[in-house]
Amino acid sequence: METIPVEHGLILAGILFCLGLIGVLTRRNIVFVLMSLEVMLNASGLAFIVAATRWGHAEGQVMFLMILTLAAAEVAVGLGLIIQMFRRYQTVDISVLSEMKG
Amino acid sequence: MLELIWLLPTFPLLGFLALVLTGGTLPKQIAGPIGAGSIGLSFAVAALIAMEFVGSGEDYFVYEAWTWMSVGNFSPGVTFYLDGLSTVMMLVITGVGFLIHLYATGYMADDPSFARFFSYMNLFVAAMLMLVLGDNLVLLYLGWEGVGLCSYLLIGFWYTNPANGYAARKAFVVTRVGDTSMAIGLFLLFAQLGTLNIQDLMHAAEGEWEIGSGYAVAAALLLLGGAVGKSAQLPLQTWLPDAMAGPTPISALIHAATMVTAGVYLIARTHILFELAPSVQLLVAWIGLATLLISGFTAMTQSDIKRVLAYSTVSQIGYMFLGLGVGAWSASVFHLMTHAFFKALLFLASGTVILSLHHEQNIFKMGALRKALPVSFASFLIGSLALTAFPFTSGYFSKDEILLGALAVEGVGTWLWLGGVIGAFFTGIYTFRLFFIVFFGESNVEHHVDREVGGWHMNGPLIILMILALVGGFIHVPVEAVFSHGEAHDEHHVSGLIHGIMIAVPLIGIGISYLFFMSKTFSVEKLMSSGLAQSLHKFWLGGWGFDTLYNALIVAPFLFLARINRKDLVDSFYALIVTLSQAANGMIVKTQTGSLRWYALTLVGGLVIIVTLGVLL
Amino acid sequence: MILVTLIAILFVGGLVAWFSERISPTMPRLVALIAVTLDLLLMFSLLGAGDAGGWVATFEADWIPRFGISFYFAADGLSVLLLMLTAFLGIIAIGAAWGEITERSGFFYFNLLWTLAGVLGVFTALDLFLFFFFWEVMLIPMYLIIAIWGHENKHYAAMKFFIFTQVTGMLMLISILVLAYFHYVQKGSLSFNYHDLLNVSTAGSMGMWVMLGFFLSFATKLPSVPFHSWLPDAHSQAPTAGSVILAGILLKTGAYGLIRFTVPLFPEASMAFAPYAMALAAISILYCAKVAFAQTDIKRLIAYTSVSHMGFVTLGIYAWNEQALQGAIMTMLAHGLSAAALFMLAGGLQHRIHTRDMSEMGGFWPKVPRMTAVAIFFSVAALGMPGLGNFIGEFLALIGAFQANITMTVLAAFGLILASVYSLWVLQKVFQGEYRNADFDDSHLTDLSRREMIYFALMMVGLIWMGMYPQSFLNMSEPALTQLLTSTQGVAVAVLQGAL
Amino acid sequence: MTITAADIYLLLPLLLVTGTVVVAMTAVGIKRDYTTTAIITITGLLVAAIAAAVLMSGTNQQVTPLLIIDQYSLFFTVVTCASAMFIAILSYPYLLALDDSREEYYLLLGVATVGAVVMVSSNHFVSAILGLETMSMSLYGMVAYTVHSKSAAQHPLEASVKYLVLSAAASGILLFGMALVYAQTGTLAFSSLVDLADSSRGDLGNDFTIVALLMITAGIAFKLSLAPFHIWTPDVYEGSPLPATTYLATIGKAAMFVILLRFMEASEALAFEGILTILSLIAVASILAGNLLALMQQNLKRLLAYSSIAHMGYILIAIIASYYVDGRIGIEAITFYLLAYLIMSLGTFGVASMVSDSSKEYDSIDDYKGLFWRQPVLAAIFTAMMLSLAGIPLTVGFIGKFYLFFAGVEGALWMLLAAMVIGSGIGLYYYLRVIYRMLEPAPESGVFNRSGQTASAFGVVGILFVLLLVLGVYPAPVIDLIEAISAYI
Repeated sequence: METIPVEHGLILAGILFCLGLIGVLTRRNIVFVLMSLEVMLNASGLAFIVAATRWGHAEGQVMFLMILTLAAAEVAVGLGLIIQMFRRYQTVDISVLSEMKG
Repeated sequence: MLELIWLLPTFPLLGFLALVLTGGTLPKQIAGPIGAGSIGLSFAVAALIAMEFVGSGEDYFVYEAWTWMSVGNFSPGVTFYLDGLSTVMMLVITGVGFLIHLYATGYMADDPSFARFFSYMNLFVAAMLMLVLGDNLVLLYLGWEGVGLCSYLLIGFWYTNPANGYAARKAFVVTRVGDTSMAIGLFLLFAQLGTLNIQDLMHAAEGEWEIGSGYAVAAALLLLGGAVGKSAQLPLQTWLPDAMAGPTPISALIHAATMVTAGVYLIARTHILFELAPSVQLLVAWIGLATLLISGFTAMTQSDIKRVLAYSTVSQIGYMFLGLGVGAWSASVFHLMTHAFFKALLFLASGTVILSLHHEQNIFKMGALRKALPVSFASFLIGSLALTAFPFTSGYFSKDEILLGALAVEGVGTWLWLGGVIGAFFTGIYTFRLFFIVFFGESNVEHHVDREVGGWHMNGPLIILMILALVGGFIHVPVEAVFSHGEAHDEHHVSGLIHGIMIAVPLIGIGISYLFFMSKTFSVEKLMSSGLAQSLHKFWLGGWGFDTLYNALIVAPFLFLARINRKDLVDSFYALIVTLSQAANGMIVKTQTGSLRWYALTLVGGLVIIVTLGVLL
Repeated sequence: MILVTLIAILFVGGLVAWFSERISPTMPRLVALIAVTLDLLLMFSLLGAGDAGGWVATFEADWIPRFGISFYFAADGLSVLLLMLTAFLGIIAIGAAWGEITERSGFFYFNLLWTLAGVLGVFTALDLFLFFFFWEVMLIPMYLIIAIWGHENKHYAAMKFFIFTQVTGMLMLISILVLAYFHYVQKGSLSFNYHDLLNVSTAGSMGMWVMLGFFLSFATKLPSVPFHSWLPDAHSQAPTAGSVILAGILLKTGAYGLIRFTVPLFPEASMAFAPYAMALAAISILYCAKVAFAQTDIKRLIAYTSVSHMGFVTLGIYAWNEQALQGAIMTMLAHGLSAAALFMLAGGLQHRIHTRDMSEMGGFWPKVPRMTAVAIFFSVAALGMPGLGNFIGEFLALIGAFQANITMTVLAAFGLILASVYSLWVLQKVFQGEYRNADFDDSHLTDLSRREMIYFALMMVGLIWMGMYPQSFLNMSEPALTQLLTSTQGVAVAVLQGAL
Repeated sequence: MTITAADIYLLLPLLLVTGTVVVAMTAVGIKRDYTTTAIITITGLLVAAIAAAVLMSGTNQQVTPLLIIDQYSLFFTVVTCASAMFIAILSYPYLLALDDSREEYYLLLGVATVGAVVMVSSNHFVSAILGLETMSMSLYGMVAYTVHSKSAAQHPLEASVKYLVLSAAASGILLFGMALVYAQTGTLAFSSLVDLADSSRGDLGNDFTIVALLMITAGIAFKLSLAPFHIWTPDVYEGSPLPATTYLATIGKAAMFVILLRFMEASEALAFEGILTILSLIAVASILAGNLLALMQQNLKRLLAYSSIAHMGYILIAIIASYYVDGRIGIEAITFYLLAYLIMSLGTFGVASMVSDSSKEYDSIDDYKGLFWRQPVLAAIFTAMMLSLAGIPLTVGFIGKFYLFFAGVEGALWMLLAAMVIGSGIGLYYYLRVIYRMLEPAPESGVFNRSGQTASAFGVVGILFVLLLVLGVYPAPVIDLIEAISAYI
């Protein structure tokens, strides 16, 4: 049967990835920033799966699972920090975190 | 005996060391004898050596103390070379030198830095002897610079007055200009002929260069540069009148009798080289002529007794150069000697005058001093006669020979001779102008003269010099061997008319100055009334504006450059680098805004940039 | 071995001096004096004919075999002369610091000795890596001397000194590496050994660039216009002892580098470059003499005159014939003494009246007759009075240079005139004229002490010796120079024939 | 595939570090005691280091597809564990005063080291990411460690959030790049990307490869804080507690560089014109940006952050050179310089943390005014470290710079060398500024907190100082060792 060309999958992943990036750039709310990071990571996960299907390997999926755990861990640490941040500044706007410069 | 020649510079040197190492603290009773005695000793030695040498009939005698330095084929030694010329020079230096030292012990008696004075004087004599005895140009250069240094130290002897310091520096720097040209000459000679030993050099030059060859001309010109510097000839004559700032014995010793004649000695020493470059030799003559005329005019306008004598010195050395230029070598050397006698006499006498009048130097504040200052009067009379070449005084014979030598030159000879004669005419005028104004007429003395300073050690030298100035003309100068093949001409017939003119002209000069300054038949005021005369007078008084010229052309620009670049331009370039990097820092630090979103943006931006670049490349 | 000992003595002596401060604050200077004197005495054992190449002492041991780097020390007459100058001026410098340095004297003498050790290393290292190693090592303590014991503007001066020498030093390092790589390419093995590298062919444009790397570094240290501007600041800010070391010795390392490395290693490039180098020399002589004349800070003035005098050294080196080179070396030695003495005088004045501004001075002669006499002597020496060392050096340099390049020599000769201008100007400003009780407190304006007189007397004797019987020095450097000249003869001839 | 006993034996160092963490964790579980935890961690790291050193005799073996245990990786295992141990020792007094639970810090440090060990012995994307993220995760924690403390002087929160977000984004980019490479090559192990035309499926084109490689480069460049991805460095350095900064600046960088080196060598990425150019540009940019940023910086930690940017740029030159030269000189240069950089950074931060503690950090240059006269030994060490960073002889930094120059010369990379010279020239200025501060007369007030100056801390900086000098004066043995191990890359 007709398979989807690998390029398409990668392009899709690429678009997702860019969405994530844009999210990181544009969002002030740190929660959304974290979510955008998730998007980015999962986009690369998708890319791995697409690549894996190209070669008919399993490594890609392995990698994807790893990325999931990785993302989870990141969010865990991130949320911890967000709580601290909210405690201290009563806000989740990242622009308050700009005391160090120069 | 002859190999004791090394003693000559040694005695003064020891004297110098003795006086310096004691920190100039020696009392006069000791410093005086040391200072004058050391010169006396070397005069004694010089006399003995001279007798033996002349007696021996040898052409020359060489004594090598040690090899100074030996680098490849360049190995000048500390070697003394004795021949007729250096014999004359060493006798003049030690003899006249001794008299002047003796005189100075009296003249400087009241000066607090008595010992310092004599240490310089001794060092000077030592250096001067090195100059005339050195057998190679490097050793000669050593003496050459040494006398320059002492001249500097002595002109600036009374250092508290900045003017003296200025005069001293001027003297040193101006002569240094000449010295440098001479040094370059040395380099050229060595590069071309591979030695700096004077005799070898002359032979090599004769052997390798034909007459008028470019190298000969260049070398001769460069040496001439040194000579005009030291001997205060055009265009470097400006320093000598200012040099009168030093104590009068200095003017007598350094700036009349010895150092200033070093240029004459140099040219006479290297006369073969100059004969190989006839054009340069003729230039020497013209320089001498121009100098003697210009300074003659200037001398007529001066009012400072020592400046008058200074300009007359310049003009007399002009005669010597004229003589050298026309190849009357021995005549020049002869005049060098006689001039040493009578000019030393004049200076010392003026010293007495000045001291007696409590350091008054303006001749218009003198007058009618012949009674008050008999010794000075006598000295001045004899000295002035000799200076104006009054028949059968020493100056007469020497100047006569020079003028005859000039006349003997084909072509321009007559003109040179005529110039010389005119010079003699002015010599008569300015010399006796000085004489009459100082010793006759009514007295303009401000603080009255109690007694003439003197004592045997001041008057003794004066008397001896008077005798020499009178009969010095009969001394025979043993330099035939030196100039044997170089002598321009043998004594050929000269018409009596010529002789008559040469005798008459100075007398006319004297007569004119008598009418102006003695009998007041003519009045200077009337002469001065015309604007032209005044401007001329100003022009001559200022030494023909050479100082002004040099200030405008050289000194001022140098000072200007120095001033504008005190901060050192080059450094500002490095300062610029610093400023730039600080500016760059200031700009780039702005990127560290501290805002997370901006940081993220740079991250993404960077990615985009490198990816696009990478794909495009 | 002796060479290593010489250096080791200073390194160890430095440490001892540092810790001896705990015993008593006057201890360090004693230790330093002993160490340097010991070195000087040991050096007399180096006075000898030496082997065919003129090498009197060598020591070699592996260091970093991976790169063919070894501890290779050797000294020929040239080195020995400079070693002795170093030790001698080291003693003089200690003398200069004797009464002046009271704060943290232990650390001061530590730095002083380590600087000297570095210099000894520079003069004896024949492995280029080792040479560079010492070249840099001598800078740090010098930096510290200026930065800690300097005057009002010390930070700026020390920084400038360090950065100038460091940056150009890095360029030299790169050049050294390229040279070693040449050896690798041509001979199949890496080596930093001087004698090996002499056999490397460095003709061609690459050779020119590499040579420039060396030249730049040495010209900065020398210093030569336009890389000189660190010197006036360093000198005016450094303590007297620092200035003595700087002017007397450190500048000479640059000249030594040119003689020992730049020209022999890159004969073709150097011969091609010689006219420009000589032009730079002439410019240095004239330009810095002019700038010196304009200075009011006496130490700055002397600093600029140093640049001017070192110009004669460059001139002599690039003329590259026996007279010129001997002249360059004599100038190095003589200038070492005269400049050191002048800086000691300036330092002494500053120590007494706490100013370096000449416009505040004047008429000191009657107050300090001995100092005046000394000042006259050394100024006169500096302006090249025959009979003193400087004259021999400059005259030989010029007479040699004249055979190589007439124009530049004539230009340089004008430096003799300017030298007299500024030297006499200093005498006038400081000692002559009317003494006016100026803005500064002159209660400490006392004449030279006996101790000071001894140092100056030593230097005077040295200069007169060099001036009246230079043969004893010329003979020492002679074999080394013949060696160098023969090694580059082929090229020189080729150049004369216009082949290059 | 199975794991044999031999493999276990080879993995001993890694297992030891992991074991240390587990033991420490249990110990904390049983009874909270700061000192015990510290001692356990330190000894564990020491043992691991020794074990790795012992193993370092000619072993070169792929253990599972993920890890390569050869002398090179073992060498860096030793270095990593030793450095981690030093940091642990230095951290002890620093955290002593912390008004919060302190034991977990050592767990984080241990885990981070596990990650680092994995990184240095990885030649496979999975292990690379695994190690990298393990380290990063723990580092987030370490950076933010003092966040609860009322007295913490820094901005640990801001620092950690910035680090977390940006680092995660970078990891994303890195991962995506890896995915693309995987799509191209079909294997997750580091493997050549050159001449894929003949591979079974045909390749997706050069540009595809280049984009992939550049994304990986970008990701790694961020972790190494190379321009233009350097911008986070100063803030994170300044905000974190000193021990965390130290870890970040030393092990964090070194381990990452090993991965970069192995990847570049295996993938032959430099064969692509574009990559080569980009890397050169990055190197130059980092050198200039780093040094210029540091020029006027008054805060010591920020200054060191900037200087680290420059130093990473220097090392990058060697990577580029390794493409041009036929020998291994480039790799040797990188290895030696990394070692040198670890020594001097550890020393510098070590001294800094010895005069600081969690409540007050002396991170302004002015705080060091007169240190030389107050505490000569400490100041002498600090000076030596600064000079070494500036690359002055007698110090290891000089030999390192010599190595880099040599690699550059052999590769004839004149432009890059010029940049390095200029950079070092600027660098001198700010290093000397720090030294000069210490030389100035000591002010009356402001005596340092000496709680950090324990004997053990002095021991650590002392050892580093000795290493600095010994490797600076007689580096031959280490050079030979490095020459030997570099053969394994």
